[in-house]
Amino acid sequence: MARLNMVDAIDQALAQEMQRDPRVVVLGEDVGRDGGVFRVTDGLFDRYGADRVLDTPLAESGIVGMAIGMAIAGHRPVAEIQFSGFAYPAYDQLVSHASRMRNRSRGEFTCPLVVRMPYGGGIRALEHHSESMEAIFAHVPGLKVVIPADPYEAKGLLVSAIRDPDPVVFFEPARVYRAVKTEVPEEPYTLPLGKARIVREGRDITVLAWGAHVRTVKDAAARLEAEKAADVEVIDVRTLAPFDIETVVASVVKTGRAVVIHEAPRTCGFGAEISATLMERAVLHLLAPVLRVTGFDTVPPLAKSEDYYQPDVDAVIDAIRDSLRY
Amino acid sequence: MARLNMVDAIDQALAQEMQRDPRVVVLGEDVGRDGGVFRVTDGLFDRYGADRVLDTPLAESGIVGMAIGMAIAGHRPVAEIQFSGFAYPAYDQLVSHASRMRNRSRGEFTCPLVVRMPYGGGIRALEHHSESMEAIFAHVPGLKVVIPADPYEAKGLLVSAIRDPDPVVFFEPARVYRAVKTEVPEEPYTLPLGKARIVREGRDITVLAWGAHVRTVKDAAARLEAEKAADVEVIDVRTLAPFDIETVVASVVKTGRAVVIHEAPRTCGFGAEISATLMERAVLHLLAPVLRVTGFDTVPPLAKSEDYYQPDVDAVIDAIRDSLRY
Amino acid sequence: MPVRSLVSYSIDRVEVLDPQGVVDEALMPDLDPGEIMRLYEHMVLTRRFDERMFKLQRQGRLGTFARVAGQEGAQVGAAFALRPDDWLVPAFRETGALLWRGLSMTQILQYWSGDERGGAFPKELRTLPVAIPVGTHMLHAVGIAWAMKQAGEQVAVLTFFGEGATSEGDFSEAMNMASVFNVPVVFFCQNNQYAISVPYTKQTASPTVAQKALAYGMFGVQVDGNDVFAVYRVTKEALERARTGSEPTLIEAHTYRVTDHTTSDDARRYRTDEEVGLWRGRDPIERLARYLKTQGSLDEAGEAGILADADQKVAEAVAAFEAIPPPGPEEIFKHVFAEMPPQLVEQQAALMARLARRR
Amino acid sequence: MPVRSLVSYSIDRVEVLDPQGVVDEALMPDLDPGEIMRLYEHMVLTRRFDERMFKLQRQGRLGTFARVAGQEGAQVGAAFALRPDDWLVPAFRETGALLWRGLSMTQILQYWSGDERGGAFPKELRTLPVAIPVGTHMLHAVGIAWAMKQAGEQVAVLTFFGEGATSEGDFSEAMNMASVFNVPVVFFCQNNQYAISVPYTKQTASPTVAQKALAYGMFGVQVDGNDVFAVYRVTKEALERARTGSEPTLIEAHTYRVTDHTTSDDARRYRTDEEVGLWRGRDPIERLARYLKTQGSLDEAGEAGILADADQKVAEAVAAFEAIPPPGPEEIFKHVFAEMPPQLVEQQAALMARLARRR
Ligand SMILES: Cc1ncc(C[n+]2csc(CCOP(=O)(O)OP(=O)(O)O)c2C)c(N)n1
Ligand SMILES: Cc1ncc(C[n+]2csc(CCOP(=O)(O)OP(=O)(O)O)c2C)c(N)n1
Ligand SMILES: [Mg+2]
Ligand SMILES: [Mg+2]
Repeated sequence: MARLNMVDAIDQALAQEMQRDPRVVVLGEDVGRDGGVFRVTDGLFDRYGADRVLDTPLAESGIVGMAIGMAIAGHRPVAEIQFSGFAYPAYDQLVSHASRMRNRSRGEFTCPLVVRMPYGGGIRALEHHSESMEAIFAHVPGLKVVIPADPYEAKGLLVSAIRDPDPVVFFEPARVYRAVKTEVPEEPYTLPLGKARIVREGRDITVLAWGAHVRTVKDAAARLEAEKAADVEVIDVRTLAPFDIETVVASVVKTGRAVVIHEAPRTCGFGAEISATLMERAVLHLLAPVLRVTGFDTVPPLAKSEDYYQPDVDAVIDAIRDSLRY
Repeated sequence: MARLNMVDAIDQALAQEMQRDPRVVVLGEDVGRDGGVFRVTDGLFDRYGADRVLDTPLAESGIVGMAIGMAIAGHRPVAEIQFSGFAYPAYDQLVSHASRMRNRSRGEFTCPLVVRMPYGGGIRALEHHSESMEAIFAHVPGLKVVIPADPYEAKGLLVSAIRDPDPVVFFEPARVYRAVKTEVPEEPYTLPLGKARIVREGRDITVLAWGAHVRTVKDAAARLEAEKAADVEVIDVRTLAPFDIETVVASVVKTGRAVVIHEAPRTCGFGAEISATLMERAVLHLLAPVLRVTGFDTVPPLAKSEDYYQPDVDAVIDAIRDSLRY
Repeated sequence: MPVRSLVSYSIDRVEVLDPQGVVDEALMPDLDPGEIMRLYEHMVLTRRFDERMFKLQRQGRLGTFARVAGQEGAQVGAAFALRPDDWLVPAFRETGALLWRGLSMTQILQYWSGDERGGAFPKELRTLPVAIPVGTHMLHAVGIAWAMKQAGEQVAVLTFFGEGATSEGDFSEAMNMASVFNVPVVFFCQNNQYAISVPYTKQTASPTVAQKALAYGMFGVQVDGNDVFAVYRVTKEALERARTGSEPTLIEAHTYRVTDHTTSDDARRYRTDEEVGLWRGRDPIERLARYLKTQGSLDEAGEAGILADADQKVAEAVAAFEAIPPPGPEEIFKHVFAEMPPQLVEQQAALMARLARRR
Repeated sequence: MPVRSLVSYSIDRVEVLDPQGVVDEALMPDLDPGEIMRLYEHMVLTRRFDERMFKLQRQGRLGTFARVAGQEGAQVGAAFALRPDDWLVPAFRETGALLWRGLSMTQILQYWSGDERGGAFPKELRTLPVAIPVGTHMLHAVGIAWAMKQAGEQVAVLTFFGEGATSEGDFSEAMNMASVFNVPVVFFCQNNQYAISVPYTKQTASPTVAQKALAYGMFGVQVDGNDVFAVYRVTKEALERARTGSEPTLIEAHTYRVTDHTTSDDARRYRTDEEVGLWRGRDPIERLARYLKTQGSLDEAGEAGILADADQKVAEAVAAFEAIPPPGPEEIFKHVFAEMPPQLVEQQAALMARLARRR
């Protein structure tokens, strides 16, 4: 099996889905001849041509709005937003139309659409290039929100997202893009949407993350294991919407403790939803309060201050220790 | 003291602030000659003219973007978005610029801007006219989010919002607009942003709400009092951002129980943030898990199904009883 | 030459049927007398249905809705040029066009009464549901048009919107993408002079809506929107160019909303009776009637018969509408996703339990 | 007349300085030799600074940034027409204009190195900080222009953006609002033929950017963007119309980005060396040098002196930049609000404690 990075795994998933299903089309800024600013769509234009890989004008609302029309008419558009910080102009189309076309028309018209976007910090980028605003999409009824943590996950989840009959917002952790390789089967495969993944079983505490921070948590768990300080259960939440309550609650019922990590601002981040859910469904099993390790309620800083902002292994370990000591 | 409804209280606040401060200008769709579709800006155009009350073209991003420029140049714009369901096109300007102009320029340029919008259901309106998406604004660093519950609150909070040096999103519960009158002092007054309000003191349980649902909770509390079933402490959260953790935690430490009500979709609503905060800061004082009574994770329904969707007094009482029985 | 002209344009206005009911034969579209009569009947039906809806709303039997009155020439004339396999992407004021596409009056009433089930526009009609957020839906038309071209179907997409919608960024993005991708879409602007209270001159400083096409290298034309023949002609040509050459067009139908914006509005706050009266005098239905009468195709008895027939159809639809039982609580949950996630299953069960407890 | 023309327009292109360095005397703007020399020196400084920044970036001493090379004529020519009390609302590629407005090279370096403190553009300069989200900032220019008009200040606002930005809805909303409210703003589009990899013809089907003004009843004009005299002339006139008549203008400066889009881009993936070579031959600095030489105002020694002087200034700025200590952790929290809410106080304290623990 080939070892691929996330960029190549996603590229492969796109190519294979385009091959399998002529309805799949890719569109976005610079996705064609240039292969995308991160090269995620590299080679697709040469292989499938301008009718299947559309370099669009610079207009995010337009990209998503047009993709909605394509989806209504039977296509399976996969739109790229160049960075998640530029998705806000498309928010209206996603909330007011993509998420509701099925409901509004009682299933007569549907919107099987994927909107892919790199997100998150750790890449020393310019302002607006490090956003992690997954919560504002998870709050929207009718949207699915999927965030892969590694190349294997990315391919399987993207294939599922493309085949899903409903709109999916697919966040790709930019910091993972080329940083990690995993085994990725050549044949297309799917991973279920709406199911969390237990990355590492453990007895003492459940630590939840998604995207780039699954790695942060794995590193923290490894360190605590090496120090024989704690046996950490690591969960990759994977789909924020629909959120896999069952798996998460079962884990916390077992361990009695939970920490959630995200780099999004703390207030109203998805960590709050997880904590509230555990409050409702597992409070009697908790040996310590559910803790959150998050970005601050500040603008994501520029490159030189970024390390202050991002949750890191030390911060995660601090929180785990706080929980264990409780 | 005059008894005013919320529409008139807001109108009065606007008129008085325009009188007091020539930098205050009002802009939006139909806010001028027509006085706004809810008549909130009635009379302002006649009194202050087209230079202070601007009927704008139909463009929400444009309204907020232009208001940002006005604010940078020293004005105090109060922009109206006709319904909060039409605020999404302006979300980018709010997130990418209004909330960050101060931070980006290190305080050289600031954005003292108010964006007012009616929100919420209960008015038997068309699709997109019943949205309650306050959480997507509360999640944005650099924005304040204020929601008055009654006419007195509306006037005082709006005056504070207009005088605030930073951008404020001001949600007005459409269902309260003409439904309730309170005493409203003629003279301008301010109410603090960032402070919750204890509407009714109680010993047994803390119930939190904002906007129209403060009334729902008050009614529930009154019924439980009449039945001698519970002594409910009612808190009007009032400012979701910054959220008044201190008041809320103190109340729950006292009562040991909490229920949060909102009509926004459940997942990632502001109720989750409150629950998570109590988890972190008051878990040892809790006699029962914090419960949420919320809208469903569905599209806000059209008029005929609306009553199924909205949290009502019975639903609040059910939750309070669940908590007390716990 | 140091100052030289790069490009030049001019914008035309097309009129066929004059206020007296006389047509310009050279421009008269190719319509047989039966078709013209159907046009007339449909415009009358639209007007009568609109009036009846207004009464129902005032009686509290219908929710807020946007009236068509005064715009039947623009709206019906344009829809009439569609073929069944073309697509229609409406805004929220297109009752006349929706009816023409085959949607039942009963369903239209059901929708505006606040019953979700009314939104189930049968997909075979290739007519999207009502779009309330102004200006947003033209992009969907562009996407559908792209898909049709891709599929090699020789069909076009017609999308309706008001002049207010042209101020929204999405309008510009849709126009731009339509012309960049060269897709078969016709942008049909009903310029009814007002966006709620905001008059045309405060909406845009452009003398015409039609010339907004020039920003996108698109063809734009203005038409007298109360002249159903001109509207039909111009739309038919545009649809044909779309179907065969995949060329988009912007049509501005110059017309007027003679009633309030919606049933929640009071237009007397912002415009004069005089202005409204002027436009009532340009009524598109009366203008067509005048033509039919001079042609000898319509007399008073015929006119009355058509009216009575329309009222009869409307009455039947209202009766059928009022017989519809209210939506059950499960409607809210049914179509959020193709498959209900556990959260929704649970939330629906909780609602059912709560309702059961109260019974 | 049933088909009649309502309006007609044509779009001009202005050129003053031809590629051989010869000017059209009739159109030559009123600039004295000293001013022309300053223009030249500033264009050279901009070029040298840009080249040095590129090297710093390649050495890892600076973050991603967008280069100016090839666009000095457009950018410096336009900025030169501003008065100190006019406003400038830039996008992200306006290093030359920012320098001209009085921002220090040191601060510009600090900003692009990823240090928040670099964003503190002194408010007296009436120059907004860099706007990264494409197309969004022109609305701010409109709001500022409205405020200036309101205050009775006879000043104008100049806003820069690329041709790619014209596809964003916000561009259209800004243009529309500027003309509806008739505010003193000049929209200056540097049409450098590419938005990252997307060429002009895939960005819009409009033959010129300038004609996009017609959609808003605005005046639009194209200018040879590599001809600094033409740019200066056209911009100066537009600013003057704005200051005195509050009339907005759209200017398209037809130019070319001779380098990669940013330091993260590789333009060879999407365009030919031939094309780039063609445009390198149209270099705006060389063209101005040719003029100065035929005028006898510049010789090789003078040229070398100006270069050396620029390099000296750049070297000093780089040294000063490199002496700046890194930002402390408190910078993140300082300017979120005028007053820090308790949450932020707590979060800052938590970070400080965490950092202290690790030391
Ligand atoms: C995005 C958005 N903003 C505001 C509204 C409220 N609104 C509904 S119709 C309307 C005016 C529309 O004017 P126009 O486009 O000219 O269409 P008309 O109503 O005249 O047919 C407004 C402001 C809305 N529905 N959507
Ligand atoms: C809203 C938004 N979408 C995408 C981007 C990524 N991006 C940065 S610059 C650019 C191209 C801009 O092209 P143009 O407007 O022509 O300006 P130029 O770079 O040529 O100066 C893109 C797509 C962005 N910064 N903002
Ligand atoms: Mg209109
Ligand atoms: Mg460009």
